[in-house]
Amino acid sequence: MEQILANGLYLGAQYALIALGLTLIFSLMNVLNFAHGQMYVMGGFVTYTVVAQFGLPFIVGLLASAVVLAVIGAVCERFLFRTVIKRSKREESTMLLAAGIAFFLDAVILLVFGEKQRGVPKIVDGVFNWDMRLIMPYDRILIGALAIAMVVGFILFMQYSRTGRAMRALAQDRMAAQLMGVDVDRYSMIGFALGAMLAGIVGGLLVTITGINLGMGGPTSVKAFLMIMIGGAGVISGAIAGGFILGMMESIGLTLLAAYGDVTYLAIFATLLVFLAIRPQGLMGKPWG
Amino acid sequence: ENATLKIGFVGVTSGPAAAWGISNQRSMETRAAWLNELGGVQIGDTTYNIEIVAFDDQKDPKRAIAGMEKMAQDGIHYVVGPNVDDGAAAVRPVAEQNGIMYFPYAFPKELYTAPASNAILGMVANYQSGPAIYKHLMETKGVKKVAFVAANESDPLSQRDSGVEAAKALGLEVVSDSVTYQVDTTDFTPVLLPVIQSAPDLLVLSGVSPANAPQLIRSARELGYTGLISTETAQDAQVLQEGAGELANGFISVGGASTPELASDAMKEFVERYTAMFGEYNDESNTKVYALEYIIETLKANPAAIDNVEEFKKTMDTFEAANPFMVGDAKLTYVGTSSFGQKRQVSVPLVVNEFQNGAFQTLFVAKVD
Amino acid sequence: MGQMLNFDNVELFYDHVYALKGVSIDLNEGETVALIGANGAGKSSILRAITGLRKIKSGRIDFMGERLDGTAPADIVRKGIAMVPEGRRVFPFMSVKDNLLMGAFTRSDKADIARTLDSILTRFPRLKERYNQQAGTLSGGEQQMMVIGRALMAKPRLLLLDEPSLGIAPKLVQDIARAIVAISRDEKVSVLLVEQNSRMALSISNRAYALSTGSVVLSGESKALMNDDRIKAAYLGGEV
Amino acid sequence: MTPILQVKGITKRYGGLTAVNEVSFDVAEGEILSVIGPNGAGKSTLFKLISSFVTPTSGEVLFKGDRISGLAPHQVARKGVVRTFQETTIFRSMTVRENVIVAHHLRSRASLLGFFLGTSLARQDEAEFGASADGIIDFLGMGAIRDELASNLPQGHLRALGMAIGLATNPRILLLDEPFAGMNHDETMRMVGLVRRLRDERGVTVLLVEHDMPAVMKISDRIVVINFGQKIAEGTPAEIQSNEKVIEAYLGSEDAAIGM
Amino acid sequence: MTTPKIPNSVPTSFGNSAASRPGSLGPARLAGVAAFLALVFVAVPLGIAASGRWDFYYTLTSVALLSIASAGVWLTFYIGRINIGQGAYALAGGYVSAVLITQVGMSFWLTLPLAGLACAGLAVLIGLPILRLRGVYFAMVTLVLTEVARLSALALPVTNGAKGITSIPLPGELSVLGLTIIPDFATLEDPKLAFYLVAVALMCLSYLALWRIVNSRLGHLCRSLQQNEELAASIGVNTAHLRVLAYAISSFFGGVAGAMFVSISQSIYPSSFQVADSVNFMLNCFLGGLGYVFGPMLGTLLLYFGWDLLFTTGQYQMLIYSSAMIVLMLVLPNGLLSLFDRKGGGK
Ligand SMILES: Nc1ncnc2c1ncn2[C@@H]1O[C@H](COP(=O)(O)OP(=O)(O)OP(=O)(O)O)[C@@H](O)[C@H]1O
Ligand SMILES: Nc1ncnc2c1ncn2[C@@H]1O[C@H](COP(=O)(O)OP(=O)(O)OP(=O)(O)O)[C@@H](O)[C@H]1O
Ligand SMILES: [Mg+2]
Ligand SMILES: [Mg+2]
Repeated sequence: MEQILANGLYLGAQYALIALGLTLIFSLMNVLNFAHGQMYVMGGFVTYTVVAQFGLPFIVGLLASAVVLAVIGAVCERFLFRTVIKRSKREESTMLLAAGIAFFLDAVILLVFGEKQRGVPKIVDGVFNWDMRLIMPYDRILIGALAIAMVVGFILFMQYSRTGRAMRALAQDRMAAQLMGVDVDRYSMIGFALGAMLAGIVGGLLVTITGINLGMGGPTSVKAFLMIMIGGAGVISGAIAGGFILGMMESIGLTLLAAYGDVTYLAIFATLLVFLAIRPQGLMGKPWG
Repeated sequence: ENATLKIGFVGVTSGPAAAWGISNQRSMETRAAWLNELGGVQIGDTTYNIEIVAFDDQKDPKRAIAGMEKMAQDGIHYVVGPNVDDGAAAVRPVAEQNGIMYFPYAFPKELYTAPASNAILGMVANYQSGPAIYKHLMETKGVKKVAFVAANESDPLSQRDSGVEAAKALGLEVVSDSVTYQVDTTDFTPVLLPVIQSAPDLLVLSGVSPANAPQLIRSARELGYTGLISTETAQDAQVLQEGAGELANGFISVGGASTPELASDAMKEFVERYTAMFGEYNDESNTKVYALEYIIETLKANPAAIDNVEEFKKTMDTFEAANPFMVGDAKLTYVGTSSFGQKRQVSVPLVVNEFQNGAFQTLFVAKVD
Repeated sequence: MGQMLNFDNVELFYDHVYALKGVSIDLNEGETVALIGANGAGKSSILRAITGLRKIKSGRIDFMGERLDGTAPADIVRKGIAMVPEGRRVFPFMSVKDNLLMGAFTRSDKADIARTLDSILTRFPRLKERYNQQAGTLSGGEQQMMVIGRALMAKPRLLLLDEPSLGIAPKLVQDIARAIVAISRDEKVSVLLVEQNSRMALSISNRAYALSTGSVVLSGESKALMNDDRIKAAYLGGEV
Repeated sequence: MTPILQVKGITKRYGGLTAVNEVSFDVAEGEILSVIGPNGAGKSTLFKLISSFVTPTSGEVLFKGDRISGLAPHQVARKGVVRTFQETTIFRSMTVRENVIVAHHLRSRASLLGFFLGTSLARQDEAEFGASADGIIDFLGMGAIRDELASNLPQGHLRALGMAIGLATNPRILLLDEPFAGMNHDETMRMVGLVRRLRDERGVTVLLVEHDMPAVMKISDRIVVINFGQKIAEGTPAEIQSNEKVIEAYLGSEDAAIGM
Repeated sequence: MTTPKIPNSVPTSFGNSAASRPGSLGPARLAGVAAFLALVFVAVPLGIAASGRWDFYYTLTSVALLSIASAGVWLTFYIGRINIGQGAYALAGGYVSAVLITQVGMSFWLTLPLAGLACAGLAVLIGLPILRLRGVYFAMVTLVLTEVARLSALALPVTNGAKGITSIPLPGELSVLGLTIIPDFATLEDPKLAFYLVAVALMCLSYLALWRIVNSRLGHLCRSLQQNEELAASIGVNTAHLRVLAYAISSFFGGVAGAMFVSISQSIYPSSFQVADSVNFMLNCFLGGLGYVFGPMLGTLLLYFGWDLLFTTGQYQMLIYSSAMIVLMLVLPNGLLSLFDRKGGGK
């Protein structure tokens, strides 16, 4: 039992961080960022390069991931999404663009970082073992704690900083935010960069545990979509809740349903469909039109 | 000027599964460049330069068919690939209609058993390596109970099923065989917990991808598992080292078809040339270099096969040539009679490795018939 | 009393809709000017043109002797123009406090902001009571108070109000009208007021313009307009 | 004569808020009845209840004696109770004529499959709809903008189009939510005339919500006044204008507005 | 009596050719249709025979089949829903056909419509709850649906799990009253041409159906739904019913395309249609243009051929392909066919 909860919490923390970036971008620009998973992979590879290739400390790698992804996010917003949003008749056109960017990043990652699985050495060794009731390696505890710290940091930033407030205002009412003197273009760009950065940071954090490879992008995006559907798209608390709920469901499902074979994810999906049929806007979301 | 002999490759070289096809394509290109540098290959009275025509099927069976059509269009009769079960099955009609021999890296027996006759398995299948490994471990390590985990995808699942079958046939007790995971799992602890609790002596990671292997090993060890861990697929030593470090020590896997003890000078040169061309070597290419070699050598043995695969098939039964990549007097021959009832498999040595401190050491070498 | 805003022969389009057909209005320092007219007459469009939310096609807009059109909305706020938009547009998932602080987005002096915040909370005690409540759950009247407060947080020299009485019960309309008068008097803010409730608008403004389908049809002292028969017929709904 | 529409003690609560509270009134066939009241009083909600876009918390609406509360909106529309929207709701990327033609849906005799196959009945239907749409468009004086894209229309025409859509469904009762908003005095008076003709020539019963008092007073046979969800008065225009409660809650006394 | 004329400023049909009336077959349109039919049924086979590029048969067959599935996706766009789940129905259709052929021994030609119908039925069941969702929610749910289909194919006994169904026989003879309409494919020298002809015939039928839907009352109602569901309800449209109907038709197309593919590859695996396919179906629609019936056909042609043409660029294939897609999006965010708008629309 303790083990299930701990696993769920650890998974939930990293999921929440992934979902946060996605939901931030969605709330600011109404863009469903298909390339989110690829950005995560990119972050992993940057940290890998800095840590394993250049031999620099892990924290430097993490910072590098953050910076590189923030720049990529900013560029995507400034030169791609902004133009397409202005020119297209239907909002959904951004989906094609996002998918194109996902393919593009996949290609770039393949060319730059290669097709192989990469990993960096463990940052801390040892395993926490409480009487066989709860087993958790220390590096996972550390990463989980870091992820939770970042989620908290992000919430505080959005809640109390000027920039955070501006972005929340932007998400709630673009026009009113403009009237408050918020430069909407600039803050959209910052928001997009921030969202991409979060994806990159998760990639950098997890490369120490799961390693990274080209194939992780797509499935990560799908999982992130799941989370924001559970919690409600475009709502920060929803993303966090969605992340932790999915983490718990996975942890519980894998333990309880192990005997039945391959059904955990089917069960999760089925639950989700039923849940959305009852509550189309997710846990905390607003109905979307 | 030499004539050109085109050899095809249809497989996945982009997207998530790029690793599988890329090692294929690169080992073919390395070998072709090398042969051309030596003045080409003489088949019959003609000397040919080898040209590799590669098609990226994006791991999509529908695209794989298009790739095979493209090969047919180019007048190509010998194709390496595809890399996965569904692609290999999907191209079968095209290959048969257009007279193409193809060398899939996929295990379904129907591909190689009559009435199918155009596919040649390019490596050792898990249902061949599995029993060999289990038997070895039963004899040397006293293994009695075995557990299987596999990713929830076609290839690994069918490999698990045949592994379970083989283990039962050997009289092993299978204590867990229903646990699966999504390939994108980031934490294997919940996945492995019930498996470890079933207390096996041997944990088999069926069809595990290089990406998942280190994590699975790590999780199992961190959960306190002390038994043996093995897989029937090839792995990358560096990936294991980066991903699991010393926790991966003792991990048993099927190696590329060449270990230091077996590798000839030609294999060493191949590795050098590959590294020079593409920056980084991939151990799997030890196996994947063979397909091209088999094609060329068989054509040399029967030049009439150059545009007639029926001739090729005839030659296969009796074909034998020197194996340049192995020391000693190893031979290139076609095998597979016991698995498929006909010779539809290249003979590469089955090398079983054990991971120790960042490198593979040969545990034993066997042959498939 | 110097001229503050000059809106000169402005034309404005929405795709194919010709919304402003050469409108000229002006406003002096300290003055309250009302814009009245039917729905779709172009009143909001004038405000959108001033705040830069919508580009004008031709004509020019000057504020304090500087050209305004072509400036980005954020910079226009910095110049001292704040707007209460049509339909209030609160940030529904933010607290009253954060909504008000958003109003001071262009200002950086923390102490000064705190002073302004204090004075606004003193002026609208209801907001103090609801300080940490989500703005979306406020009643319409409270929301209207809040967005006026939010606009004042920018310490504007010119306050643009778009239909502050919309959705407000008649009693609250009076409160708001009183607040507008008090603000323009106490804070030395000029006010450009767009109103459907022409009676209220005319009673609290110095001058007024009446618009119809994108053109100014009448203008003058509010008191005089109040007794103008045409205005009575078209906007005051005759004798009720 | 039984009333064509009966609203019986209808109540709608949203969470803690009672938007409409125990409202009852009858509407006679061929009557023009206005509902007035301050913003947020519950008028639009009342219309939504009658057209069954929302289900009442309690109470019911009867149309020709049959209960229609609880039916799906399209079923109520099918019976002849049709609502236009307060917001200018139209199909934005269709032309005026397409808007009106599509709104003839209820009158189709051919099935969707029939339309797909283009049976003669379907073609007959289409032809009729076209003709009828042209009739409605001319009736409302929109002939000149027949082929204009709806999203390009000015405010006033949007209202008219909304009404045309309502008319196309061949309603027995038409619910108009603020049909005169966005119109100048002249336009309003023309529209008033139209609504009258609608009743006189087509026998349609009209319920309307409107803030334009001169128009309301001119057009209505009867007026119902709502405040904070409750009915506070009901009567002829003359009665309502002199009702103290109404003046206090809605119309306002003149010097109160000016007295500052 | 005049049939209603829908003015050409509303892009509902290919090219918006000024004189045409979408509801009926005017001479200009008739000529266009004839030219198109001649192109796909005569010119293409002749061209291929002349050039010897036999591989184009499969490429074009794929384009035809994928464009059928895309047409379904387009129809869900038409009711205002973003559908990234067509892969699920293609897979389901493929399995229905494969199972019926291999386990029941049914003729392929019978399984083809059955696969479509089964998918339509499935779509009704799934659509009833999920069609209440809108916007990105619906999009994300359908994306998940593709994954559900794959996992189900792995888990269900009838699909033979991970091993897939292989060695499916080629389509047999189709005869009506003893008259052979389509010969047994196994007896053909090379079934490529036969598959091509069947696929384009299906494509033509599908697009004819789609075009009829869009230009009949059903299409008008779908558009009304797309633009304003509340208003549609108030004019008496049974919106829930219509949504499910459109979704079922859409899935029917998906199922038919999937079944047809199975007969070509003679095998099916849980991974035969995956998320990537679903995304591609959606992209085909976007790329061609959501406002045009023939958009998905053009989009499929371009995306599919684009990839094939870039096959010589080796390791840069993906990079060039995705860059081209991004550039296209920047230049023509409303789809390729919006080019015609500027020329023909004349506003
Ligand atoms: N975003 C827009 N797109 C197209 N037309 C618009 C848009 N906004 C306003 N219009 C049109 O421009 C004209 C003037 O609109 P404006 O909002 O300025 O009127 P208004 O006088 O403020 O009316 P109201 O009293 O309804 O607020 C109207 O015909 C309106 O329909
Ligand atoms: N879906 C809803 N959920 C919660 N509250 C609602 C909902 N719809 C309406 N209300 C509330 O019910 C009350 C009545 O609203 P309604 O729209 O009926 O007013 P109205 O009389 O039409 O006003 P107006 O003159 O402004 O159109 C308002 O307080 C409104 O906020
Ligand atoms: Mg306005
Ligand atoms: Mg209302």
